[in-house]
Amino acid sequence: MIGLEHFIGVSSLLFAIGFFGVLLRKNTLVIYMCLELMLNAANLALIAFSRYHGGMGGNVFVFFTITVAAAEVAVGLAIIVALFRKRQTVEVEELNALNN
Amino acid sequence: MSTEYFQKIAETNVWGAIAPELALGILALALLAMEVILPKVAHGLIPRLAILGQLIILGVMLTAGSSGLGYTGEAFGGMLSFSETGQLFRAFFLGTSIFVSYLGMVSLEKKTLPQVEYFHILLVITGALMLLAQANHFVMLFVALETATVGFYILVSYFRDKAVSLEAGLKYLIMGALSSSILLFGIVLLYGAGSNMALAGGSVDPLNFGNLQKFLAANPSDMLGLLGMLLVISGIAFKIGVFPFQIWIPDVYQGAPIPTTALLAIASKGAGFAMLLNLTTVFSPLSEWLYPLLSVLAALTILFGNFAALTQRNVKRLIGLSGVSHAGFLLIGVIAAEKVDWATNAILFYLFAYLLASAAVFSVLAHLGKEDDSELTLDDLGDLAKRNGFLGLALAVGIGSLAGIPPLAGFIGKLLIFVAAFKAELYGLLGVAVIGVVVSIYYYFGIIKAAFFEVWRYQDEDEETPEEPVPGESLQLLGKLAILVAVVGTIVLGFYQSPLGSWLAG
Amino acid sequence: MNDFASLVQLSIAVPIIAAFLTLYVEKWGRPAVQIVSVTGFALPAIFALFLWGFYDPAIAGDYAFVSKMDTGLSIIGVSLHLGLNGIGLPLFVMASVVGLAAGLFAAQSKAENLPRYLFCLLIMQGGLMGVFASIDLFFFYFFHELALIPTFIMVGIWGGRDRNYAAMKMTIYLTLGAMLSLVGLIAIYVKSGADSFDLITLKAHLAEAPLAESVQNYAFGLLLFGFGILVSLWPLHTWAPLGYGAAPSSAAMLHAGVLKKFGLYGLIQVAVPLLPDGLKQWESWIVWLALGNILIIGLITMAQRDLKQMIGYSSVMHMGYAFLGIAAMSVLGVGGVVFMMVAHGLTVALLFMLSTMIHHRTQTFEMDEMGGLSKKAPVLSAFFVCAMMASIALPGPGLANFWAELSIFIAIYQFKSWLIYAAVAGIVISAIYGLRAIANVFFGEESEEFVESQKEFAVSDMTWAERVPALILIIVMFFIGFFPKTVTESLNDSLAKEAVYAQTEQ
Amino acid sequence: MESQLYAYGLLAIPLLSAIAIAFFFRRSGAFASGVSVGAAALILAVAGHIIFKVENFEYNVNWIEIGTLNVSFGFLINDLAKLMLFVVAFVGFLVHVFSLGYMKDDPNKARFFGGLSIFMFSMLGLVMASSLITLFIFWELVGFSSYMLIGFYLDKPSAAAASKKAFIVNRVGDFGFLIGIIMVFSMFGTLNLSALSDTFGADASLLEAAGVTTIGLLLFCGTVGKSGQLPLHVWLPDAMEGPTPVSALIHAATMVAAGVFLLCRTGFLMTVDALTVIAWVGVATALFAGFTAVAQRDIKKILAYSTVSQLGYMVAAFGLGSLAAFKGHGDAHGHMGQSVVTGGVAAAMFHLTTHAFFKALLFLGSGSIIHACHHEQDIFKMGGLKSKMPITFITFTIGVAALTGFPLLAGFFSKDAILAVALESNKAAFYLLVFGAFLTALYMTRLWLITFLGAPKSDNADHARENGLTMTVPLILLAVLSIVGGYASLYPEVVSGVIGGIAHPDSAGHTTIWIASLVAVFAGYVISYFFYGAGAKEDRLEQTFKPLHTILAEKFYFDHVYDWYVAKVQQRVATTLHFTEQIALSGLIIRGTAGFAGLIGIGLKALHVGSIHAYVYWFIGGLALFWALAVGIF
Amino acid sequence: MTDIFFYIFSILALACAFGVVFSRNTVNGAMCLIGTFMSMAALFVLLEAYFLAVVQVLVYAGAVMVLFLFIIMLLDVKESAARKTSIYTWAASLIGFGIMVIGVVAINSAESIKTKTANLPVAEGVNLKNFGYELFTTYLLPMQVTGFLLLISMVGVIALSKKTNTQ
Repeated sequence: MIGLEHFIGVSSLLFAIGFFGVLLRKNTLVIYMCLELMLNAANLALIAFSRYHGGMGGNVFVFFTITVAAAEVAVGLAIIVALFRKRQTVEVEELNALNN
Repeated sequence: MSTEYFQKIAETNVWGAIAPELALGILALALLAMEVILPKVAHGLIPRLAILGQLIILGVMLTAGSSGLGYTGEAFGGMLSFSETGQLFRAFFLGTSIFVSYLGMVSLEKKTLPQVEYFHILLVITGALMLLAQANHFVMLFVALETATVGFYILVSYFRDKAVSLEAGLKYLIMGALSSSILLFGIVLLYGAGSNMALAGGSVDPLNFGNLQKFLAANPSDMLGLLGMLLVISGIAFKIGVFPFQIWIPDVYQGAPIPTTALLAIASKGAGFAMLLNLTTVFSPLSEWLYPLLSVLAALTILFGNFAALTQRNVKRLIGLSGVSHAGFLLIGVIAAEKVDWATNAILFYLFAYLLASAAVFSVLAHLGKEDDSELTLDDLGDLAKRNGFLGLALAVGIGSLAGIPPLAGFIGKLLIFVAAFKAELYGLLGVAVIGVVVSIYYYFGIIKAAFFEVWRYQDEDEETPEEPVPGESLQLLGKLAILVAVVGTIVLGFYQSPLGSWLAG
Repeated sequence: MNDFASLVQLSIAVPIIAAFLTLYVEKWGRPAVQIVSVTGFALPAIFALFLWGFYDPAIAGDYAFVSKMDTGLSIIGVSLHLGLNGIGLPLFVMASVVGLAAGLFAAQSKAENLPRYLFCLLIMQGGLMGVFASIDLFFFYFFHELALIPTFIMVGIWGGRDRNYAAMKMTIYLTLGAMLSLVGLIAIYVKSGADSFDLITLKAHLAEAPLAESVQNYAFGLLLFGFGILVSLWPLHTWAPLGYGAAPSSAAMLHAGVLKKFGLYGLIQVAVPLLPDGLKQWESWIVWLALGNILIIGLITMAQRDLKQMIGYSSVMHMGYAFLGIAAMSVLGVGGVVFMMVAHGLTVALLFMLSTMIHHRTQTFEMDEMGGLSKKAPVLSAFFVCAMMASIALPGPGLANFWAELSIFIAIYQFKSWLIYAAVAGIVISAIYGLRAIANVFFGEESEEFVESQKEFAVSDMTWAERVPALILIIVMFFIGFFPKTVTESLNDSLAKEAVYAQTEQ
Repeated sequence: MESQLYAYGLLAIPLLSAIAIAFFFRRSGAFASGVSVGAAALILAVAGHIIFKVENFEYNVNWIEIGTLNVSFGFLINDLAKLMLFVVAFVGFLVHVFSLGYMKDDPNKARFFGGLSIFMFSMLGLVMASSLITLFIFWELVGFSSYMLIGFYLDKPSAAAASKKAFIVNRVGDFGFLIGIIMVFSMFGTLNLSALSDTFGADASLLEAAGVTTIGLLLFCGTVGKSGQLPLHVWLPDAMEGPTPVSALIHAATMVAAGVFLLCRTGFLMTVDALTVIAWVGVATALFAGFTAVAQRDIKKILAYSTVSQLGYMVAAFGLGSLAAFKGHGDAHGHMGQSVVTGGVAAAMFHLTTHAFFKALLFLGSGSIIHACHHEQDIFKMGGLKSKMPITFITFTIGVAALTGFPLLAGFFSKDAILAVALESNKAAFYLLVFGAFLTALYMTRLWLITFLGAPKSDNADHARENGLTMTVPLILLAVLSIVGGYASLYPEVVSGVIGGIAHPDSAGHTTIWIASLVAVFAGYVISYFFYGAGAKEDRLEQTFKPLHTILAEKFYFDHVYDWYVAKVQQRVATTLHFTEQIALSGLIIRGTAGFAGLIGIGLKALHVGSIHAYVYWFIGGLALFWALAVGIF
Repeated sequence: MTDIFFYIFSILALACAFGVVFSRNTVNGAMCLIGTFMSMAALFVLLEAYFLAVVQVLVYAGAVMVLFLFIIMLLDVKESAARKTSIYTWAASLIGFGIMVIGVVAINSAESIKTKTANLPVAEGVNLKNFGYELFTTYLLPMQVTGFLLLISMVGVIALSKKTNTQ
């Protein structure tokens, strides 16, 4: 029988994989995708909790997180594009003009 | 779930209580509208209108009543909870916003960038932060926080003609999104724990602070709750700039436009503490873990911020790192608040002092900043006192207050925190704080030194340096007024706190 | 008896108001600035002398001229509580007199940007007057810092050689000292449970329920080392000679003469009466460190080649006696210390002033490069000899210093008899360096350097503008030397009221 | 009129004079000298009134009160004080008058006379002081005025050095003196002289109390410093850098004798042990200085060492005499009570008085010579002054005779008084002192022979002429006193309380003393005459006994030892400490700490590498840290 | 049945997630992410959150990822072959991942996850009407704020991208 812990396990693994991607990848766009993955992982857990524990709260929260994520993506991509226009790169390692 | 239930909840939507936020939203929209309506020549008026509007809101809010505009307790289906502290935070954010608006006006005038959008977003952020401070529910908290954060992303990268601004924006974006995910996951875990009806204290709406606290009180050793708390705290730590989530601060502060830097430094930090103060109540059943954690963080934060700033020459990075140490001091206050009731007031006083001092400092930086203010170093402050005494004085007062030197407001802030810490018997932290203060003197003094002490060096060398155009001379009346408010406020609050007495007197 | 309380307030307020006026009247030219600033210095002196005349220990009770005002920090039991007792009054008067002399000297100096220089000095003066008139510990500390900050700025801007390093070192050192003592004061406040920073309340409260011994120990330790740094207790003194060497003379006068006494005053008025057991614990520390001051610093003073640094070291050395006197914990010893604070304040201020006058004539502080000045400036040499003799407690000009040292010596002998040999050896050491300085600077043949510099400008004797401030100091010095009862009567009275001092008096 | 008003007046006169000179007559030397000399005359008059017309009295007024310390300012006028007052006022006045001539052409005349006035003020205060502390204050003040006057010739480095030395060496003595005072106060709770003497008088066993000997010796330290006893005598010969009238007044007649005066005033608390030490220090000083004087060339140096030697006599007299008094009472603590006067005090004070006369005479005479010889001080460059300066010659000769103890002159009697007490208390001391008398005769005759007889040995000496009346009249007056000053019965009744106390040994002793002293003195004359010859050009001792002469001329290397100590020990310690402080404390510890903090700062700063990845690692690290803290790993 | 679907979609989601992390081509990565989102939508369905599943597909897979692909194409980012991920990055990332996995284990071993009510509660997320009621009563304020959030992100994107007249 698939229970709550399975869903939570998948969700938290997705979160971990997303974090892993953020750590590993150098392409800003991919990093950003991984961040989206992490947000989404939270959604899965929310829905799972909501389902197994009852109540609407989790579901409604997911609605908000999706909206927030969408807005964030829009803004983030706009920044990345603007930066690409200036620097012609999206590689993390080349974006370190600000240091020390 | 009957309609009556929802009806009852709908009745708790007391819009009057959030009139300031509403007014800010309307003002924000009005600014956009005005850009369309007003002729191009009059666009310069818009920032001034924004400031004026906010001043009016602030004025009305302050006169309308000391606590929640007459409302207390929960509202909006438990989303908000009005309290005196929240009211003060509202005033704090609004005040910050006014100063940032002024700074934005100064900085944007030098630019050929869209202007109105900046103020629009700023106002929305402020509104969101004001709600955040009164949030009583994690959904509200998350949404308000994200609204503000997304706004910050934009404002940080606002100077898109400069690569550093965009780079800072990107860094902030990624770090911010990461921390948001962590925060969100933490909330989810709390939700997961608290919604479990099988456990004592479980409820259908565990994201409500009250409910969550009850749940945690019933299950203080619940791993999920503990993990959730840790993740939530780390998300907030990012906002405040607490070790080890402070690492992004110098880069972002350096790259961001000065008004945004100010906003980040003041409002973002304030928001973090507003949240933290609320959440420490929520997490009080877990204080066994929470307070040791916060204590370690506070100590590390103070030490890191101060030591890292020691050899920093870039002014904005320096201010950023000093801000980190201030976060540490404030954190001591938060920890002390566990045992000392009025420590919350101390934190607020500290924040207000910090606001005024930062306002003074950033105003000066905004006036000094040329095309590329991200490279503003201490050397650029050289002979400031000679070039423009007024700005020099403002810088000195601001820095002095940040350094916690009497008779400036910053000192009273530190004193209150210290007394609170002593009352709460946080001796170790107090020791660290003393070290921090002493170390900090070095770099704060370095700024003063750069701005004042080398003034006459130039005369000694008999160089025929052509007088540089004095940036400060273009100070307008508004500018002078703004700086004067910050300076006078800082000084007066240093020895005469009676204006704030009603809440500082406990 | 509280009729003249407003005079106490005015003595603090007038210099501060004058400070701002000085900046304001800058545009009316140098004379206006001079008049305003000198008035700012003279009025407190007049008030102080007036209060001195009207002080009657018989009527005064604990404190005379008491006034109390709430400034809004009642949350931590702070109020602006002013008043004078027999301990504070002589220092209050001394501060005003030294201030007047320093002010007169500064007002006619050639300091660049004179109005700002005077501004700093006047603020300092205001703080100084406040220090000795504060009954509230918070304001006691506050006024000290108020006076301290301008010192750093003056050293940094108007200082001499090494001013940057000196200012920095001084700032960090003194901040550390101030922080430690602040924590100590907070400890008293918190642990006493009196919920007040008010000294009178604290005393009454602690008389009923003294602090636990462990608390006394660490609180006294904090205060001892905090104040110790401020008073340049060996080996925490290294800021002092360097700082005084670099400081502009008026700042050095006020700092070495008056402000430095804050720490001793704090020990006498606060630390020892409130924490008598703490003193007993730290007694041997005080004794050994003070011996370090007297003997080690005394010998080091002999090795100095720089006149101003030598005076700085000598002033460090004399602080050793003060610590010993306090350790003796008797009316005699402590009374001697207070008397010495007054006398030493006048003397060292005079010495710093005269050394600057010497510098104006020789363009150097190196004693090796001086010599034979007495021929060109006999009056100056007379003043200097007089001041130096006072400094080494030769009866006569230094009768006041002599009284002070005598009573301290007797107290020391009664306290620990073997100490007397070390202590009195100090007067031989001080005679050696004092006379060597006189001989090097004034006697013998004119040095090559001096002859060289005379080619550039004519060396003149002291002008009247220089004589007046010097005379003020000397006259007061003689007065209290010849009529010591004017000081000691009220002093005895107040000290006798302190149980700790009176008890040990046999 | 109240008695104390005269005393106040006595203090006020010179003080006002000094103030007037300092403030109004700095540039007009003539007025200044007039004021000062007028003041001196007035002092003489008032002092005379006090001595002759005012009963002994004590007057005290509370001066300062701190805690238990209660000091009163006041006057204690008794016979002892009156005698001293007389010496000071009289010699002071004569020196003032003499200075009128001597300092006539000095541009800094005003400063000189101002200094003299301050000195008179301080000295009178010292004499009249009623408590140890007021005595100490004036004691220091006379030291100060002496300091100022020694260093009168500002541009002479040697004068500056000498004045410094005088002051510092005196301070070393005062070190003990002050501690002594403090101990007195701590033990007896008062510093008032008469109260103390009453205490001792009431309870003789006090002399056996622990610490009293220490107190006595500590107080004696003051005397050692001020009266130039071994080993702190080094400043006195150097002090001759000052103008000669100063040497006469301060460094011969009055101030240096203050040490002896102090002993006499505090004699009641001297224990046997203390007195023994005092006596032997005195004897040693007398002999040592006598030897040293034999090899000096500078006329003033010779007189200075002679002064040291005579002061040694006085101190020895006090010590021996008081010891004799103990002996006479048969027990160790027979107190001397309020009368204060013992054979020792009497002999010491008697010699002090006569010495003041003839030594002032000799100094003024030497001043007269120096003035005439255009500030030539080397006796081997003088010679033949007998005919050129007859008055000086005659008076000087009287002075020499009196000093050496030529029969029936002042010195003869006072020295006999000393020898008498010595004989009574210690034979060895007696013979040593007799030998000292021989030395005195030897070197004084040498001085006299070389200076006055023979032919002029330099141009300066050749052009010497007798000085004016202002200089010769004081010489004559002092010469008269040097002749008659020895007759104790001539002294007015008021001071006979002191002088009258001189010991009158039995006839056997008397004979011994007479024979011994006469033999010694005349041996001195004769040997000196035959050894040096009249008007010798060279020092024969130097030619014949070179090593001995070197040791004597180098003053037994005291100065060398002190110089070595100052330069090689004291200064090096100071410098080493200074450098240790600079390097270890300021450098290593403080800068080290700062540097360490800076290093941490640089390290932390370097952490901001600017890469997003690196920052993300911080996050994961932070989460791990949180986790670790939460599960209690830390 | 549900179990099988759960395993299929969860494995698919995880695999695609790894695909995002490891794919060298950004477009492939984006496609993988779409796959993850779609699988998650399926898991939503298994959890009876139909509305959210639809939203997930529409907003995430539809709008957000299309936006991503758009930008990827627009920027035409070439994967720089020279820039190989260093061994240190790998190591550090794996350590990081390891730490996260420990967290995952900790979460799943938490007591409160295992404690359950006897019966599975009714799935309320099914009821769209309740959803609407909740959003516009209890969550009305966050809803409004979200509106502003979207507004400022729109305004922000414009501000970051629009051509200014003077440029």
